[in-house]
Amino acid sequence: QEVGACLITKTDTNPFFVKMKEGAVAKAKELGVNLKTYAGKIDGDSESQVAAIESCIADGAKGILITASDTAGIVPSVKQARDAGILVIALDTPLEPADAADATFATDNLLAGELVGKWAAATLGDKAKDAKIAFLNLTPSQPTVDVLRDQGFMKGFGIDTKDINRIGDEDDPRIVGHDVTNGNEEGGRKAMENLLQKDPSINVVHTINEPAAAGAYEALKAVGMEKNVLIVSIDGGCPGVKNVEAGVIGATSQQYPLLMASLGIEAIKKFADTGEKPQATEGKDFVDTGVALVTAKPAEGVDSIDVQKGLELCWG
Amino acid sequence: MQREPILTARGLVKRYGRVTALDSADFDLYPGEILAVIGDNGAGKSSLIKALSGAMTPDEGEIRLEGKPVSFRSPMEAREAGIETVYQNLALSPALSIADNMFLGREIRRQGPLGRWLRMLDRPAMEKRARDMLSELGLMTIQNIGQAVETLSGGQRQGVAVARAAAFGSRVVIMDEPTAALGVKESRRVLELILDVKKRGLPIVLISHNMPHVFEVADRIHIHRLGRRLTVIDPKDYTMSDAVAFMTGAKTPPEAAVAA
Amino acid sequence: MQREPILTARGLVKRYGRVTALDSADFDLYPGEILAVIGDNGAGKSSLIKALSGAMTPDEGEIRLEGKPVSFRSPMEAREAGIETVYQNLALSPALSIADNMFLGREIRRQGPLGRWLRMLDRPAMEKRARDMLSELGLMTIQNIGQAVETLSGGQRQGVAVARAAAFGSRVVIMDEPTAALGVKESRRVLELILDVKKRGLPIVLISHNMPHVFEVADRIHIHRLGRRLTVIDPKDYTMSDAVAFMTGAKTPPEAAVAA
Amino acid sequence: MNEAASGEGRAQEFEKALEGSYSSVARFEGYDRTPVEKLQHFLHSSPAAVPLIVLIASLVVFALVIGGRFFSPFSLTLILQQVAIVGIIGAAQTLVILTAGIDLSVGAIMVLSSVVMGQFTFRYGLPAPVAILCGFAVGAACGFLNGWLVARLRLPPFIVTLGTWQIILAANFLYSANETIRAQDIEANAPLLQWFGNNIRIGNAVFTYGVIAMVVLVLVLWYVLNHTAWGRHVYAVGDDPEAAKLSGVNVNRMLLSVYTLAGLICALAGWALIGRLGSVSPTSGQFANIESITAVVIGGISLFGGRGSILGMLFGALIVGVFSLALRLIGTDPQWTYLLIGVLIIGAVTVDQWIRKVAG
Amino acid sequence: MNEAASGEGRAQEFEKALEGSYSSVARFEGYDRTPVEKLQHFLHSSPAAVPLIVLIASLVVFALVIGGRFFSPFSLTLILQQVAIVGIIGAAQTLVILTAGIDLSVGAIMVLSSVVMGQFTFRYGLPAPVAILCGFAVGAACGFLNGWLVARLRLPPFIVTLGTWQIILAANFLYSANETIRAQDIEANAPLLQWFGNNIRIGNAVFTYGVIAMVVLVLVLWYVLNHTAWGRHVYAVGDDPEAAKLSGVNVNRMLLSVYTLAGLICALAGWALIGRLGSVSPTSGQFANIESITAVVIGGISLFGGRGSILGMLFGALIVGVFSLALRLIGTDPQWTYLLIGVLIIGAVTVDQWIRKVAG
Ligand SMILES: Nc1ncnc2c1ncn2[C@@H]1O[C@H](COP(=O)(O)OP(=O)(O)OP(=O)(O)O)[C@@H](O)[C@H]1O
Ligand SMILES: Nc1ncnc2c1ncn2[C@@H]1O[C@H](COP(=O)(O)OP(=O)(O)OP(=O)(O)O)[C@@H](O)[C@H]1O
Ligand SMILES: OC[C@H]1O[C@](O)(CO)[C@@H](O)[C@@H]1O
Ligand SMILES: [Mg+2]
Ligand SMILES: [Mg+2]
Repeated sequence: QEVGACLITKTDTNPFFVKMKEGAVAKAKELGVNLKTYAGKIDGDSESQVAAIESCIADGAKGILITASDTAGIVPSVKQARDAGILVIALDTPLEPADAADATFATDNLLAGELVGKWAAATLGDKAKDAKIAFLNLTPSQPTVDVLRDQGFMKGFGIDTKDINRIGDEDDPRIVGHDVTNGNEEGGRKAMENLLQKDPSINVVHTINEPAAAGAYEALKAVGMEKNVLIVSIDGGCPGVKNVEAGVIGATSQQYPLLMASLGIEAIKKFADTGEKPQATEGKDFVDTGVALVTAKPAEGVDSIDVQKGLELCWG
Repeated sequence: MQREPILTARGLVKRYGRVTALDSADFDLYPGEILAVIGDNGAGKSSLIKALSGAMTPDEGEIRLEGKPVSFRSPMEAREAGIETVYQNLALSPALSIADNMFLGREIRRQGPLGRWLRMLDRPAMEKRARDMLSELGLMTIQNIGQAVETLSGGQRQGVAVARAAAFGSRVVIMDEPTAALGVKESRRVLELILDVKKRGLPIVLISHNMPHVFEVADRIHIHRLGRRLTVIDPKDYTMSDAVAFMTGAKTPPEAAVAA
Repeated sequence: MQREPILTARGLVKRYGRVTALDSADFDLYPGEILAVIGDNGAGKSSLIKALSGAMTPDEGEIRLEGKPVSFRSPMEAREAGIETVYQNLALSPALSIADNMFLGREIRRQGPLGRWLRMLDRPAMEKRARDMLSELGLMTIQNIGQAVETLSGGQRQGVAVARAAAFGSRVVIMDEPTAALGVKESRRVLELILDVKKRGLPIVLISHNMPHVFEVADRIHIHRLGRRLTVIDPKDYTMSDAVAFMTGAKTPPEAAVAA
Repeated sequence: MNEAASGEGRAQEFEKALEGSYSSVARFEGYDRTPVEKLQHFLHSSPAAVPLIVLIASLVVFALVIGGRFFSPFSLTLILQQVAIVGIIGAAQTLVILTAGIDLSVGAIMVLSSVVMGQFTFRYGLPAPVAILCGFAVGAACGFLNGWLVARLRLPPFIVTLGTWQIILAANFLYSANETIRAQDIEANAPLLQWFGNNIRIGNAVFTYGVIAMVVLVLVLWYVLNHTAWGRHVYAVGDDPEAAKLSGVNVNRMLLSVYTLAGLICALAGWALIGRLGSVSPTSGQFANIESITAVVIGGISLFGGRGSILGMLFGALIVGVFSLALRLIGTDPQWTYLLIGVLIIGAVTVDQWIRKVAG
Repeated sequence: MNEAASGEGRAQEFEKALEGSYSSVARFEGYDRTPVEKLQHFLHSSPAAVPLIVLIASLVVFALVIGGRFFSPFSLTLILQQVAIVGIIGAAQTLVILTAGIDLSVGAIMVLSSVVMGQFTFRYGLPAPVAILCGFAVGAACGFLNGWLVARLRLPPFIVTLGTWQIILAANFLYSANETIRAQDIEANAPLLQWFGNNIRIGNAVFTYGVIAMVVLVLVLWYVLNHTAWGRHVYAVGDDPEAAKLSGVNVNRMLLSVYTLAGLICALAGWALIGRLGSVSPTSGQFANIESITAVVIGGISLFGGRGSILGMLFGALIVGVFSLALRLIGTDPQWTYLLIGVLIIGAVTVDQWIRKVAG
């Protein structure tokens, strides 16, 4: 009997999820898994994800891969699926609490943030102490990825995060502000414009992902500031790495969505065949799919790979 | 004719933006009479009627019903006091049935707990009474009392509106141009209805631009001009020409008439 | 009277859902005459007029203007052929100005490139002509030709609609119950207008429920009944009673009359 | 005075001719109808019939195409669960639309009410029943505000609720500080909040209390709308408010009560939402206004007010639910679902318009 | 036959009495007005005045409160940039709303058009000008579809565009396969797509071509609406379609042309959107329908059609832009902006309603 599986992403428009889906579909075909894919209407649309989980239960799926939009809100539905004997794996974005899923295959998002934060601090050198930093975050509900990356950046940059589980409780004067982007270009541009108005001397921008970074860049370019500002991001998609090459983005933490997807499909297949659940990476509460800092201007004391290598590893 | 008016108004004023629709208007209706109200377009006849029937609240002035001051804040209150009105635009709800329309705002509830606790309407009772009312008024060519008013012809609708007023009016019935859009035959039928209602002892206020009709049925004629009562005349004492001349300002009425 | 009709219709049929509004209706209008159309409510008079003026397309039947078959797909086309209509509901756009309304659908453009290339309207020209038309018809109490029609009284609106039809009609003017909601004075004014138009040589179709008015101005009377032309009579040969009796089905018209 | 004298006699001379004419005010035509016209007439007189037929037809088609995975007690009751919130909100929307209004703020009221229920329990430590009552009070207050603006200031409902939608949603985010209250915490400390998540199982069929609430609510409102004076007045107000007012309906009071009741129902939906999601999440319900309007429209209720049945709304919501689940089970790209729902919406009004011709 | 004979004489006896009466059909009252009434009257006759006053007042207040950071050429032109897309879409929305319609699909048409412009260039290798023309063709086709459904099938615009919104958006996602086209690729291979992102700088003021396009578009449409026959017909159709039709306006053709033109304008917005974002992203424009309706409503244009000025829409969009940026600069939570916009919407119609009383 065929093994049924589901992939539920936040949206089906962000290239990251598009690739994740492609990877999962390819792997599923290879292993003879029958995969169905679902997505929310926008980043933050949790109800569509709930409905998707329910459909998977009705469909008799063996496993569900999900990148949750509302990491706390989705938990009861996940529990329902697990109670129905389905293996639920969080991809990319850990649930709250993380053990609400059977396993999490994700980038170490805190580390990803830390890497770009460190790189930015190192690149600025002495000027880091008077930096003016803008944070372009995800959605108002502060999902885990958002918190981990934002706070990770601060950690790396040398800002006191106060409560590391909460964005916005910091009082470091270098922070110009936080704004939300919904992880897309339009949101990125608007948020950047708004923060620029608050303080036109911004010289460092942390962005939740590369679509948001692209929008932020347009905003900076429109006011002729693109040269004076360091943009860092997270994703490492091919367009993003090319942007690193072109100097649009200073550095990006590369993630490996294809790996998340294929590992996820394999895990479901294995679970269906043997009933065995995946094990977390040593010392972490999730399976780390790896992260690498991609930059054309390596900085002292921060491990990184160059653009060439980044392009080899990139997706999309 | 008994000299104690049943419905009176003194000094009614109503302004709409730049227009003064009622300019200190007076009004008197006596028991059992048909009082016609005539006047140019825009003289304020409909406004007067709306003030008397609670459809509009005048800015100033006083209304008395059987000598007691009243101030209706809605048509509902006027109806509860026994004043029923057929408005110029009929005031029927097109999608509701004939029976629903006739009982709108005074529905009959079921007897017993269904009615008391679940407030359930007594459809059969309302339909029966509606049918009775329409037949009493000779309007029973309508086969189905449950059909929507929008499926009726103009004449039938007029019939429903008039029947509703005639059936429920316990003190006064007011009709604003009930025949304006009607044909010769249909108008005739409505005039007969008005006389029927009068026979039942109810006083009627009739607004009309049709002089022959007015002179045919009215006991007294209230002439409205520029937002106020110009005079009241007895159709037996004056000709239609006089009435038209007063109403349009071609002639001034004699002082005496005003006191009529 | 010249024996070549200007506007004719044969066998017009129009069905609305369950209702047959026109049931093989005929119609003839001769040059220079006032033809009254009378009939019960719902007889199909307005439907007939709508078919003749392009406001509605009949399901069957043929219409001829000066002997040539025409089939108007919109009121615009009928107007272009010289047929102007005053509809029962006036057909004015409340928020637009008097001048805009009078020239709606036949606006005057500026001379020269502004008009040719930028299609700019010639407001002053239209306002001047509108003012002229209204004064010609004795309607010039309106101070401001640029004011919105919704600020006019019912009588003034009627005046604008009638003036528009009278001014632009080059072959036929049709009026559907132009006095239904009007007072004595206002009705009189409209009747005079109709006679003025006739004096200018234009034939007029007048629909009315007011028998005295009809008998006063009509040269011939088309009696409509149950969706078709029952007969056409000469008001000099028949009494109002006859007309009413034919129209309501109380009497059958003599064969001869039908051929009139 | 000869003229007055002649006026004094009964009718004008020519009116005497009427004596021989038919005595009825107007006649009715009752000719044989064609089958199509009969169908039109039947559908016209039973406004919920079209959506019901579509619902049954789509169930049958998908059952044949997909088979047991779709046509099982589990899946069918799952549709009910997925539709429950929209169905409850749709009931509120129906009331408002029947009065010829529209309520864009339903989703916002729902979320704010659920947030109040949650935060009052957890932030201020009120007992759950009290917090729930407060949630209902807030829902009713929001509805009352809408009603007041519509009835008293006579503002168009679309604009009023476009405004209050933004205001209520913003208030919700500001008040909740975007905090999700986690399901585990609710389960541990205030399980009453999740009450509507409980269920009754009959074999594989799962009926959550939320589903039952939706069905009961719709049936009660159906009764109220059709068999009480208040209900008839809702229709009358939507049909022609001026006529309703002159006929003795207190239109302002009706509008106030309808919007307030709609607010209360939204609060109920907010409570049921906690049951469905487990948690209290201030970001949920983003599409509730569009989804409820869609259900109402597919259910054959006129946006111009005064026409349609609340049962139609329920069928409309179920149709959307059936299509969504079935297409997901077939495995089509979810975008096809949206596309099809768009087509359904337009199809529904086209049919409706066709039926309505019969009234002409 | 004596009756007929008497009918033959001129008027009925009693009508002779008219001879001494005033000869006018009706009179006008011209009494002294109070200042409040004069104000009402002025505002009534200049529908864009209220939003303009609000705009200027808010500029002044925020300039005083925030100072140079807000009241600088740079900031003020930034507001223009942020408002450009909504302003263009709002122009399309204005046309539709003036005909008493509403278009919920504007955002979807915009995005689909921009995706077509991008994909036709990159997927099929068409030259950019051709791809842009194709984008316009698609926009016009979508608008035409809306217009056809509204004009021919006589379906309510709200429902039609609720349906086509979903259909067009789904088609957009399905067609684009959700691919974003990167800004750098566009810059390298088809810079024409980003043309509207170019700008003219005057000191610190930055005018993008998109901003200029918006202003020119609004001015052109203002001219067309007020000084051409087509424009007057748009108002007439929205005012009373039946009357317009009987007065000789081809209502169906007008509706078709209005919706089609609206589609074309949305395509223009799609092109301008590429200029603003640099990239082509199938997810943008999700709120364009609500934002454009908000601009129209704050701009004092009646949702019932036939009343208002397109300049009002522009001021409405700018008011929202000013509030958004100013509140950001003050540093309030962005939710306060939404809340205030909600209040503004309701305030705008309240004022409008008050002004309208003068027409009574
Ligand atoms: N709701 C309203 N808003 C503004 N003006 C009004 C309103 N109702 C009436 N008016 C104005 O008040 C004046 C009196 O109107 P009213 O309807 O009372 O006249 P009428 O005597 O009934 O006229 P008609 O014979 O034409 O029915 C008119 O100038 C009318 O335009
Ligand atoms: N648009 C329409 N839809 C449905 N039925 C219609 C429509 N127009 C007219 N009818 C019906 O057609 C019949 C004829 O109507 P019409 O308006 O032509 O009558 P009429 O002779 O002008 O009556 P009146 O004297 O009352 O104006 C009526 O039964 C009417 O209800
Ligand atoms: O929208 C946020 C999402 O965007 C990504 O960075 C991909 O671009 C994901 O890793 C993250 O979950
Ligand atoms: Mg009146
Ligand atoms: Mg007629």
